[in-house]
Amino acid sequence: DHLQGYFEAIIEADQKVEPRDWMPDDYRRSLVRQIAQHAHSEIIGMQPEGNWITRAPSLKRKAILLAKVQDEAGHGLYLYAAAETLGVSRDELVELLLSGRQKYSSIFNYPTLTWADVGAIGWLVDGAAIVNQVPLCRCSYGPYARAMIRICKEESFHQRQGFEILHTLAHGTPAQREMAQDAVNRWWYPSLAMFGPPDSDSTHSERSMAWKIKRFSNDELRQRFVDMCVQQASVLTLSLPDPDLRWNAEREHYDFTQPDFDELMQVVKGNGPCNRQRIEHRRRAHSEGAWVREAAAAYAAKRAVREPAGV
Amino acid sequence: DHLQGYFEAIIEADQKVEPRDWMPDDYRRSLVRQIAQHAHSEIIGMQPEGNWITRAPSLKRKAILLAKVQDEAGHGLYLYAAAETLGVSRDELVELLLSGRQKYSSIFNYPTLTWADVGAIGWLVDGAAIVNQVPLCRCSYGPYARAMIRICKEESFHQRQGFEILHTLAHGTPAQREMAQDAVNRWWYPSLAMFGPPDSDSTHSERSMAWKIKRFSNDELRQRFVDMCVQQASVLTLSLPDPDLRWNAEREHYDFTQPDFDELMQVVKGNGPCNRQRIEHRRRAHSEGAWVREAAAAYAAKRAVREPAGV
Amino acid sequence: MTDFEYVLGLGDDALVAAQRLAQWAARAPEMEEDIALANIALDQLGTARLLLTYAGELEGADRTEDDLAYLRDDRDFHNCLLVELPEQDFAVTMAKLLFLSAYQKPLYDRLADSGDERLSAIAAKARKESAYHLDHASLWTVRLGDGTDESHRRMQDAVDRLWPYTHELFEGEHADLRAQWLATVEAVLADATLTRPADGGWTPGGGRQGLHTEHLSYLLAEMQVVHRAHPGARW
Amino acid sequence: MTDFEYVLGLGDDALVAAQRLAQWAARAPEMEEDIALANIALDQLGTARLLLTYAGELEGADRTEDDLAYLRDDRDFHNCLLVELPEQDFAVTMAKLLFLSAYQKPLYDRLADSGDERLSAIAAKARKESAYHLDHASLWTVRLGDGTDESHRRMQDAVDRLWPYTHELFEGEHADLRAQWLATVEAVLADATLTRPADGGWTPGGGRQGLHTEHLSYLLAEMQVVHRAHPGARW
Repeated sequence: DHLQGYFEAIIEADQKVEPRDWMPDDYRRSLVRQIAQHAHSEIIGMQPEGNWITRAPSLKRKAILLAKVQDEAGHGLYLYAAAETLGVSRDELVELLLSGRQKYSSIFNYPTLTWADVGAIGWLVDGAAIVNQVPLCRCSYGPYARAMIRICKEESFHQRQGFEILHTLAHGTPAQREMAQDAVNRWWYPSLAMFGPPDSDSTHSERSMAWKIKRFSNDELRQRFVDMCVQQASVLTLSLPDPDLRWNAEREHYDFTQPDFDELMQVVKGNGPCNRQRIEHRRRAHSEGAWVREAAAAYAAKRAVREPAGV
Repeated sequence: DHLQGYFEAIIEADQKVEPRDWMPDDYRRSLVRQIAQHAHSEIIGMQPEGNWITRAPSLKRKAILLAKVQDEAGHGLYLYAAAETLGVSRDELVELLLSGRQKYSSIFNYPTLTWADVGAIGWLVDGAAIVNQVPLCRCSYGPYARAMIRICKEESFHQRQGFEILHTLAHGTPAQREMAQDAVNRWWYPSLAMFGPPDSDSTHSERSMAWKIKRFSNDELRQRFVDMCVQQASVLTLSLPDPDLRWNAEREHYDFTQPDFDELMQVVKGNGPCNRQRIEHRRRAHSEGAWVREAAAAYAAKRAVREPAGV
Repeated sequence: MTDFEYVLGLGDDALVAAQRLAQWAARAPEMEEDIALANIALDQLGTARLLLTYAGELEGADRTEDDLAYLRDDRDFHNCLLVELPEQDFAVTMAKLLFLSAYQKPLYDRLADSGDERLSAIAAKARKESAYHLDHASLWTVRLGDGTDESHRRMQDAVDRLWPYTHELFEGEHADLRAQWLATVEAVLADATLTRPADGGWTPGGGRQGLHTEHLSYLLAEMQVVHRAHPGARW
Repeated sequence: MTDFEYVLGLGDDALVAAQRLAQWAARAPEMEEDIALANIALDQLGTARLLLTYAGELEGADRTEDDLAYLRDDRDFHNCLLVELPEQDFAVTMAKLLFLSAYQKPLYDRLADSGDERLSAIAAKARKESAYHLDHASLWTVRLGDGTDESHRRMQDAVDRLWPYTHELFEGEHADLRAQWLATVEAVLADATLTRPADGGWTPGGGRQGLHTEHLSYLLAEMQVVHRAHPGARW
């Protein structure tokens, strides 16, 4: 029909779909799911790094980390706002997160065990996020694409900070260097798994590609990430924990060992090391803050009565 | 009358008054007040030292400190039991503590700021307690006297442990030595104040002496403590923070500066550094444990129904 | 010349306040507040770094901001007790921030006009931030005080508990700032339908002389653990 | 010869359990329980000291019990995750103690008969203590499970939360102890009118390889702070 045709023409022409435009229900649902999961990931992602703010080993690093975790809260807010343009409220989405009906990125279900993990998350996890997200800046849905532009700019800043932490550690005392290598060893495969299941098993990918929500396949992005990391690891003088990692001159890419997708599925299902901790933490913060939100609402209601609009 | 005469004869003959014996109401009240205050002091006194159990700098010291704090709980229990022989229940007394109507020793309203405070409390505070308590082993009320014998034995053990901590610190690194001297400086005057107001101002003393609850005056005991500490301080190679402390050959005692009794009165009135913290801690432990005590009572009641006595 | 310990005390106030505020990261009552508390923590931390660096220079013993932050024990910290108190309750956090910012604002105003050029530059930057902190804390104090019954009770309780600790702020040379502080705070409390606690009675102090509550050494143990485990390392 | 890391793991279990139990000092639900928990903490601490001393000898690098307790980071601790979990709720403490002592008891029984004389002597002492810990935890599990509605709910919740962590106890060479452990624990849970959680699903582990929860490094920061602040000092 007419609306469907108009929508398809916008997609075809690489134009943006905007909130006021008609869109197919599946497109809307698919976007809500993806944007919400992305927003939830920013909010849950505050925890593993937030775990080291009070223990950051220099005041400068403490300030940088605090600002980074603050940025993540900001990203969460942009993304919830983008999702709201699709007709769901932030409160509904938060409820879906807390009740476990919507997911967040599984990467945040691993623990941060040492200060070097803050570096490894910045370098690898934010690095993987950027590889995933840069194409989303050209996503067909306008509000999401614009949120991603802003977010990607900050993420690449965060990635550089993570790289700097690891660089300092790798060139520091033997204990610092060991800490850095250990963190990279632990975060490497979980970071590769961030790109999702292999293309052969990916359920939503094809349609997302057609709609230009997604622009590259999981495996393409994963390869791009590996190629990028190998270069940077050599500058860090740290190794990646994959004995089979080597340049393939024919493919003009690095060959590498795939992450353990069974482990990924376990973590997605709720059986990662920190799934319960992360969601309980979020639930506790939400429920312990309920009286504050209620007070703010009650106060606003009183004000509205006392000072009607325009007075 | 007859009972009064019998009671007075027992006191006169240095015999023990026992729970079944008649005693004047004032004697009973006075004893309840004193024993309860003593019991409360053991229970509240667990806090300042308990503050360092998790941070004790060697496993041996951790074990010793844990055992000491455990002993204090035990002393609390003996003393509440002794008070119960006078017709009050432990629950009533605990209620009087929590509501602030009965006091505990003001010494526990000072904070423990460093590990050396554990040593200073052992040496000075337990030392002062012993000087106070040894005469109570001959107190006219049997159950109290017997509790005190047991308690004094353990207290002198604790005092020696405190002395050892300070001795090790005083003969350790410069930082350790400084920590030890600092702790002694902070605990000296509060320890002197443990003997109560000067005899000229003491309200309950005279009658307690007549009843042989008390055997020496506050000032006599304070002097005994000072004389003892001067000797021991020299072994510790630590100084006592009193420039006017010197041997008086005429009195055959050390002259010393009296503690600030106005400060003592402020602390007694509730205005010491930690009064609020200590009592709130106790209240919180009590209220957070309520569901456990209720469960134990409910279970016991069920058991009593299911398995009548003798089955 | 400006006194080392004086500047250190101001820096320690800001540092310890920042550390307590940072404990809210990822657990504030709403997401906007996560951002706001992080902002305020960053401001306090920023000021702390400038003040500690300057204190180190005044001392002349080559101690950096990190040496001062990470390698002193609580007996060598000169912050007021108010900032080190634990804050598990959001009402306590807001009462602390109200009392602290209503003190820091006029203090920085004064220092901004002082003859010490370095201190004056630091204070000129910090006072703008303090004005924002004061606004934020005032807003929440009013919302909570005039919100629900529960929030009123919690906010009043926080104000009552913390009030005694505010006397320490005006010890010594800052005594005359109390009038302005009281004017600010009393107006906010009145707006918030809260009762202004009576003065007198218990007036805890000692922080400026390194005599702290039992809470500070725990805070420092956590703050310093990584730095101290790697002596001499760069980060 | 007995493996250094194996003995270290047993010692770390006992040490971390003792540290968690010690946090109850002066805040147990009743005074008698303050004494009992201190007793159990002292037993665990005593066994930890013997095991760490022996581990140090096995290693042959002249590390004392204190070197091992105070100068390792969490990545070098080999305790099971169960003991490091926070325990603010008394029901959690009792569930942990039930699960731990029902494991330590048969384990020490076995080690008491092992060919390693040192380990055998340590285990012979420790198994008597474990029997008491098991009695104590069983008694409370039954009281709380079969007490009030609230205590039943809390006790069941604690059992459910901790159950997944018990799988790690039976990794590797201890696998065959699980049958005895289950028999003990199931009987207590039945007495307590509690539901025995299902196996499978989530089975967290990694503690024996030094991969801990985020909680352990905080516990160690507190435990080690004074010792580490004074390198080389005697106490």
